Amino acid sequence: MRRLLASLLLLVGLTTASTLFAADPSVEQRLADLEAYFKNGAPATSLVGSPGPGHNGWLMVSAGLVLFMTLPGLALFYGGLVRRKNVLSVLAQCLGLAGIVTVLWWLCGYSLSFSKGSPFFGGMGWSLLRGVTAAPNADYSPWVSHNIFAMYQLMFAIITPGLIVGAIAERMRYKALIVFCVAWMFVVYFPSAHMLWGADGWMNGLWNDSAKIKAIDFAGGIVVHMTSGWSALVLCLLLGPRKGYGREPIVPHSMVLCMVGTGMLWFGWYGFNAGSAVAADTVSANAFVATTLSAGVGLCVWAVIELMLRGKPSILGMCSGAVAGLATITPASGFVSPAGAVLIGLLAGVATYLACAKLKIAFGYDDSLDTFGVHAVGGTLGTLLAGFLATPEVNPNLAADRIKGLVGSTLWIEQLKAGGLVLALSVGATVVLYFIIDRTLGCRVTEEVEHQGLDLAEHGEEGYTH
Amino acid sequence: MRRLLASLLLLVGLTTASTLFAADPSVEQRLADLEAYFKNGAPATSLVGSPGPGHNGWLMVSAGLVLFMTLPGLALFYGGLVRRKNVLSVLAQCLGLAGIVTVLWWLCGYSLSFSKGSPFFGGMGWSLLRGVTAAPNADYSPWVSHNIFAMYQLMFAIITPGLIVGAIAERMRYKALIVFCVAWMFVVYFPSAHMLWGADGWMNGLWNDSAKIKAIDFAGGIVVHMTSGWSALVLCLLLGPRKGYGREPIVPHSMVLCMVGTGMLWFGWYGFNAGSAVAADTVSANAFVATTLSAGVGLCVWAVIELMLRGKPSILGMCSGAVAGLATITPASGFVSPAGAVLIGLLAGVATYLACAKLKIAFGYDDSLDTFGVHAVGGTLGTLLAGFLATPEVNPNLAADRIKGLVGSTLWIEQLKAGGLVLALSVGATVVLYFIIDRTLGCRVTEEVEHQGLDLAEHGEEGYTH
Amino acid sequence: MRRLLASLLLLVGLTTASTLFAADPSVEQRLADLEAYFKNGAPATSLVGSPGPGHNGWLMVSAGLVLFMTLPGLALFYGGLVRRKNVLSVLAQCLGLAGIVTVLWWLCGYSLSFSKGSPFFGGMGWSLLRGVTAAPNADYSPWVSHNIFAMYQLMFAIITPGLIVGAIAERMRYKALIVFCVAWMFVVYFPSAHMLWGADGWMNGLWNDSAKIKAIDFAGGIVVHMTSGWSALVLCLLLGPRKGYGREPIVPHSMVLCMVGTGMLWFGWYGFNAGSAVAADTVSANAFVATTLSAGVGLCVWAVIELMLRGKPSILGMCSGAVAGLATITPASGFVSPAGAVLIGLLAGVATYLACAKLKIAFGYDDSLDTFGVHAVGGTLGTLLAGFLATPEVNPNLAADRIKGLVGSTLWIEQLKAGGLVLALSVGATVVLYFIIDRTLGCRVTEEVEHQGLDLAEHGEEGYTH
Amino acid sequence: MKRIEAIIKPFRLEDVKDALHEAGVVGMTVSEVKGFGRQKGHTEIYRGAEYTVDFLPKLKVELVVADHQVPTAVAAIIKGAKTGKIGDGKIFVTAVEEAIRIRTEERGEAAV
Amino acid sequence: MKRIEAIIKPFRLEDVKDALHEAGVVGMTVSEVKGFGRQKGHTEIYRGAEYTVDFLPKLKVELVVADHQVPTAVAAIIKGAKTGKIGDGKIFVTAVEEAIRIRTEERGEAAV
Amino acid sequence: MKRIEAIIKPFRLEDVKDALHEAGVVGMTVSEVKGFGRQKGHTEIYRGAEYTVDFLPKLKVELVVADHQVPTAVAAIIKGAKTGKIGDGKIFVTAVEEAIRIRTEERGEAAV
Ligand SMILES: Nc1ncnc2c1ncn2[C@@H]1O[C@H](COP(=O)(O)OP(=O)(O)O)[C@@H](O)[C@H]1O
Ligand SMILES: Nc1ncnc2c1ncn2[C@@H]1O[C@H](COP(=O)(O)OP(=O)(O)O)[C@@H](O)[C@H]1O
Ligand SMILES: Nc1ncnc2c1ncn2[C@@H]1O[C@H](COP(=O)(O)OP(=O)(O)O)[C@@H](O)[C@H]1O
Repeated sequence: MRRLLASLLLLVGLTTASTLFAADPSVEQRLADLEAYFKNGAPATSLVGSPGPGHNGWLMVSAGLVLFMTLPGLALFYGGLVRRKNVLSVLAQCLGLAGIVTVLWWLCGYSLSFSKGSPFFGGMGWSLLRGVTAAPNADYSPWVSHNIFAMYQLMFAIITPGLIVGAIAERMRYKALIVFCVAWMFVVYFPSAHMLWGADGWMNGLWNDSAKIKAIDFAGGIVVHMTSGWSALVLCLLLGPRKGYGREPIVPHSMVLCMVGTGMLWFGWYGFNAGSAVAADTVSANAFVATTLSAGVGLCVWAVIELMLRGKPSILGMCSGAVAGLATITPASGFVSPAGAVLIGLLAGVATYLACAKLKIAFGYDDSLDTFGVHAVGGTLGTLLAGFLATPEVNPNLAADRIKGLVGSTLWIEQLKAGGLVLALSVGATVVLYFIIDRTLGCRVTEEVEHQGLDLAEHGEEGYTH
Repeated sequence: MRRLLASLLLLVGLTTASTLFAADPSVEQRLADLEAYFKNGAPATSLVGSPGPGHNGWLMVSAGLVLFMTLPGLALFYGGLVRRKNVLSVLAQCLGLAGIVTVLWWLCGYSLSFSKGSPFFGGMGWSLLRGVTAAPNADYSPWVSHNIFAMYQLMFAIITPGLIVGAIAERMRYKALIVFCVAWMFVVYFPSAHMLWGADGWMNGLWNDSAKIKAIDFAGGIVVHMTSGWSALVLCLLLGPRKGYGREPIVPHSMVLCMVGTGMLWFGWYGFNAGSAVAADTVSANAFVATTLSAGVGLCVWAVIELMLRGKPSILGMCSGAVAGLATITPASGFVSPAGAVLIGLLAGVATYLACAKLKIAFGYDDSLDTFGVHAVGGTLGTLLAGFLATPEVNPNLAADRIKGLVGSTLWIEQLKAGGLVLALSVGATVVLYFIIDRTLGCRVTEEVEHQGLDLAEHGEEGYTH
Repeated sequence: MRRLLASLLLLVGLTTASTLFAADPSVEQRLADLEAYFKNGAPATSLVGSPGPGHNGWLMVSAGLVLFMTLPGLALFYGGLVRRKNVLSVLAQCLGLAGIVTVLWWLCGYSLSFSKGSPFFGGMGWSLLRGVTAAPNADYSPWVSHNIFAMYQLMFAIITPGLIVGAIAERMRYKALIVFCVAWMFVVYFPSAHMLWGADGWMNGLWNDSAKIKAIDFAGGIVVHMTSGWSALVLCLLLGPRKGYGREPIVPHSMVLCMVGTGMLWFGWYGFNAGSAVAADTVSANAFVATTLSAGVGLCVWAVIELMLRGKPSILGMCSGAVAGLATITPASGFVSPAGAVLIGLLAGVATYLACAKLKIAFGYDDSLDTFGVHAVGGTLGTLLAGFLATPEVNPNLAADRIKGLVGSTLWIEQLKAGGLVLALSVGATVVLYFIIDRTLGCRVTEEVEHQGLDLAEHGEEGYTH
Repeated sequence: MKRIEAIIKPFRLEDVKDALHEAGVVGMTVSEVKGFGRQKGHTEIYRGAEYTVDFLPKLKVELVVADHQVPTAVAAIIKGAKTGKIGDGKIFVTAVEEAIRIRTEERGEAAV
Repeated sequence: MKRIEAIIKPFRLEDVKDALHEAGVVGMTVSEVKGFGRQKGHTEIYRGAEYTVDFLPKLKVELVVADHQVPTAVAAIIKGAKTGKIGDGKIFVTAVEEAIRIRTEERGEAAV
Repeated sequence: MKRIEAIIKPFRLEDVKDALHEAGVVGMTVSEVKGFGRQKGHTEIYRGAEYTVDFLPKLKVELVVADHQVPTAVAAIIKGAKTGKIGDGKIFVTAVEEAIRIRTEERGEAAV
């Protein structure tokens, strides 16, 4: 009797269990899904399609932070460095790019960058953000809403052309700049983003098994800093220097604004770098550490160099050093140890100092606010150093079959290849676009406008009244 | 023997299980609770009373962001637009409101707004934040600490009267403004918040089964923007224009500050809108997207209109467009698709442009910084559009029985009703309060103070020294 | 036959289960681990070593926020209060400290503060952040990456010497300040942090069973505000007043910057206080509430006092009140009820007003920007009040055996002891360091530099051009 | 030619400008100055520390006119600037020996 | 001694300074002013509200020189400041009765 | 009446004001100017680019006084402004033909 009862109970139990566990996921599977959340692994059953609150919240914050880097961070960092009469023109460029790139991204930019298509360019499947819902897309993140990933990436797409502003400040026509940037997004940014970060990207060594160039770019050394920095160099060479450059004093109208912008950039950069783990996981934590160390060390390096060479550290020097450290660690941030980050900060400080304070003077080009000197030099250096210093201890994804053979060996060659190709693309495209736009719209303001200031002439407003 | 053993084991197993599952929640229930965290569903057993870290963290961030919108965001946005001699008066208004509303909220404001009471007004049960603990209150969120929800809502209660500042800038007495706002909180804000958002609110169509008007207001189109915007219009009509208005140039003393404020507002608005899901879930993600798109599109619309009408886009125009897009999407942000958000941004840009640049000139009222033109117009438009564009695909809560019949059909009529009633309340209350305060304290500074500037006269300080 | 089958199935089931549950953690254990995440309890099995996304994300945000408090928050708050010619010197001090403390922290600062060593000083085990990985360290947090905790604490180590800047502004040599702060970190900050917060700290009443003084300091009333505030007093006494102090007007060059800094400080303080729970849990939520209330009340108290004494509330008064409320609640924030927080805000407002507006005038020392008046007075008061008002209802950790006997009884004596000892250490160390540095480097700029302004003389730059 | 220098209250600038316009004077140069006179300044208090600010913001309007225009110009300035309250400011007239228009190098009254 | 006051376009300052240097004039004092003259101002529009800004930013350069230096100094200013476009500015010359160098209390031409 | 114009170092303003007060002079007008003279400027370096800033911040103090007050006023200014170091500045005295107090329309010495 007892046995019967036992067996009966058992049967009932098992039946219940099997109905529960057959069609529906088992306890084991459900636990595995829940635990996957902690390891940033993909859920397989019950939690498929649900964003994970911790990761999702962090990515929303990160997206906000990266926007904050542009508005008002970069706008102030750059705006403080120009003359009073041109401050609004810088702000207008940052604002305008934020608006227009948002529209482009919705129209087709996100799709061209991140949807599957060719190795070089995405498809149009996600244009108008169709199908880009709040459920995670496992190609980019198991736990972050796909549409939040899209917004997060939008913020990168906004700041990248924004960086170019620094090289052409105080002399380029507003309309020409906007048109240039819109075209440049299609020719340079979307393809670069797709090649390096798209799930089927040609140079996406980290995630694409069939990538031809197995490069890694954690948060945009190539995609953000090299594209913008090298294009900026070309653009400022083609535009020519500002009137009076090298002859009359052209000094920052507000180092205070510049420093405020620097603080905002540093703060926002945590979203940029630690957010690029697309999770609040261990990789993100490591990226946070590397970012901090490189920024702090870069700042100190500039201060020390200036102390030695001119006897006093300057505010602009410290700001430049911090931003240089941040830009240079970007591609490496999620891949390198604290010691690696310190080394990168050190080299970043030295290299960007030389570029801004020596190279520019030697060659006489007018990279107004040192987009090339900081971002191209930093981004390029960081991309290369990531090749040498990346380690699977910091980022377990480097232990994947598709890439582990390269790590610690010839990864830097892949980095060089990818960097070189994107550099070539940026340079070439900028030359072509410049000439087209210069012939049609005219790239440069008139001499009189340059004297009067772009704010009044191009926007009908003044930065400050007395 | 083996069979015996098996049965024994089985029995032990089942017994263990039953002791575990009888008094304590079963594995199934515990898993369900854990999974509820991901779907932002209510936990039923083991996790009742625990905030969910991801949601809670996101709401703390969001509360911080909404505070940041006022201090220093709105203070700068508005402060930059007034004349140099009045900049501090704007800052003082924002600061003072932050302080006094915090105290009110603690005393009884939160209770009057969110505790259960009548359909029109909450009770006093939560005054002094009694009983408002760190455990979630399921009426407002299954996973966010109740007291964090209270703080989050406090930040809305701070910024709402802060918006009014824009209409009366440069001429209203400080004490009169503070007294007005304190009274206004009781007469307009607390009841509006309760009616639209209180669990038993009279117009809370989304959550209250017995709501008489089934309106929806995701993040405050009615409660924040309409109340403040319409009150602002009335107030500036009653106060009369600033001395010299329309005759001498009254131009922004620092477009730089205004732009900085705009960037901060945009950044903080993610807390405002995406935070209003009171979770880091799919609704939050959708709200984030809608917010971004509407801001970007609004910015572009103003720029394009200005480009067409005056040949150059202005910084103030782009800032206004972005803020207009943000204000207008607010009530709809957690309900509409990306396409809906783009449409809202478009209409927001056009409508607010017309209001600020044409309507105001035509009627000649002096809405100093366009609180009415941006917030009342945007908030009203967005409230109505939410009625047309809300969809359960974006927000599953719209599929609840209590409201699903209205969605996609006559919801806009509910929106009109709710908006109209709150508009009437705001207008009526403002008229009455104005006259009481004007008779007793006097609302307007003397002509001499207006010439000298409010900063010196009312606060004994100057914004800047040379 | 059926019975056989049943038994067979049972066996299979049990076997599977046992293989699963024997070596590996059981379902129960796994569930317990998952649930521990919600209660911020330590995981025991499957999730050991994994950071919890929600907590980790919140701490990354908090770390960013605390950095933001210094750069640019504090820099602006202080920078706005000095004269135009010295604004950059303040910015340079904040920037330089951010850089150098980051390097120190990596080298050995974190290790000396938080690794186990003696009760007074940590060991060198974590120097160069060796072994400080992304896995949580249970001594400090079950769910936050150890290296994120280290970065979070770095931000405190940056802002603390930054606070001192306020007392010596406009007259101390840059190099002397930096050297002073570096030495001060070793002599005052690292030991104080270790004693109060280190797992084996001598005065860590909250976590260390064998603490000799059982003090509590939630977010740095002693470690941050008392150390910096009392050192600041000594330093400004030794340095002497600024030229012209008390004779010619030395007025803030930009109350606007000061107010912007205040807003940023308030915003960032949520990371400082609510982040100090090292989790996004109930303690964090309670700290968030206390922080808000104290800030708001402190603001109102200053405004009311000024209204009574001089007829008009000033912007600087409201800013000071808010910051005073924030500084004073800091040590108590995670321990006190809303009513406690309101009381603390009230007393904070009164005490700091008296200190800044009466005490300083009476004694005639030149605490330029009131580091002593706000931070030492606030921090000391808050430390004491935490002793009276802390309650386990707000923070269950106070119910632990090691401390529960003191709570609500003689805890305030422990607070006095700890505060007094750290005060003595700060004062003594500052005197010694001052004389060493003054004899070697010289602490004070020449009279001519003081007239000309430190910006030009010490950094070769100007804050603003016309 | 004479140089007329007027120290006025800032918010009277528009009126002074208009009055001068009506009087047929077109050229003028304005600068921001701080004035010290009988008009009392104000007190600023920062965290209890009191400062008396004696210097009040004023505008200085300078115009060079032909001798015969002086009375009209002075009258116009008074008309525009006078509020009757203390601190209205002063007008000073000095002799100018030569005036040159940089653009054309014209000299004398033709240049002003 | 004469006091030469020149109102010039801001971006010509470097040229004026250099030209004066060549002409042997070292001392001068410069201030920011707003000029009103024939040169047209501009229109600013803020959210549809239009403002005409008549006052244009100019620099005022003042120098006191010995009588015999006046022609050279004036010529130098013209050389540096002239663009030939409207708004180039004016030069006014007035007599100075006394000049004192504060540091040395030297007086007269030795002081300038 | 005479117009006394003094270019002084900014941080001497309080002393000059006090000295003038003692000397019985109440009215004055002050403006911020940039001075160029023998006192050397400084060099600013921004990311390696070096700029020499020749113009130093100075204050210009203007006062119109009755003829007999000139010596006292000049002495007071010297007393307040003199540091004995290069760059102390200059005092220039010119003749004023007329002074008018706008508020009362008083003229001449009564107006200053
Ligand atoms: N003797 C003077 N020399 C130069 N400027 C003067 C003189 N007296 C007054 N001023 C200027 O005129 C302004 C107004 O003078 P004040 O004595 O205050 O009032 P009022 O013009 O009504 O007599 C002062 O602020 C100052 O700028
Ligand atoms: N009569 C005048 N008195 C004082 N300043 C004058 C006078 N006329 C012109 N100015 C100054 O000279 C500047 C240039 O004059 P404007 O008439 O615009 O052009 P132009 O010098 O080419 O004739 C003006 O902006 C103003 O500052
Ligand atoms: N000839 C001059 N005309 C007008 N201002 C002058 C002249 N010479 C000097 N200044 C003013 O006087 C200031 C001090 O002159 P400087 O030659 O540097 O020193 P010092 O007064 O000791 O001789 C200069 O900065 C300038 O503003």
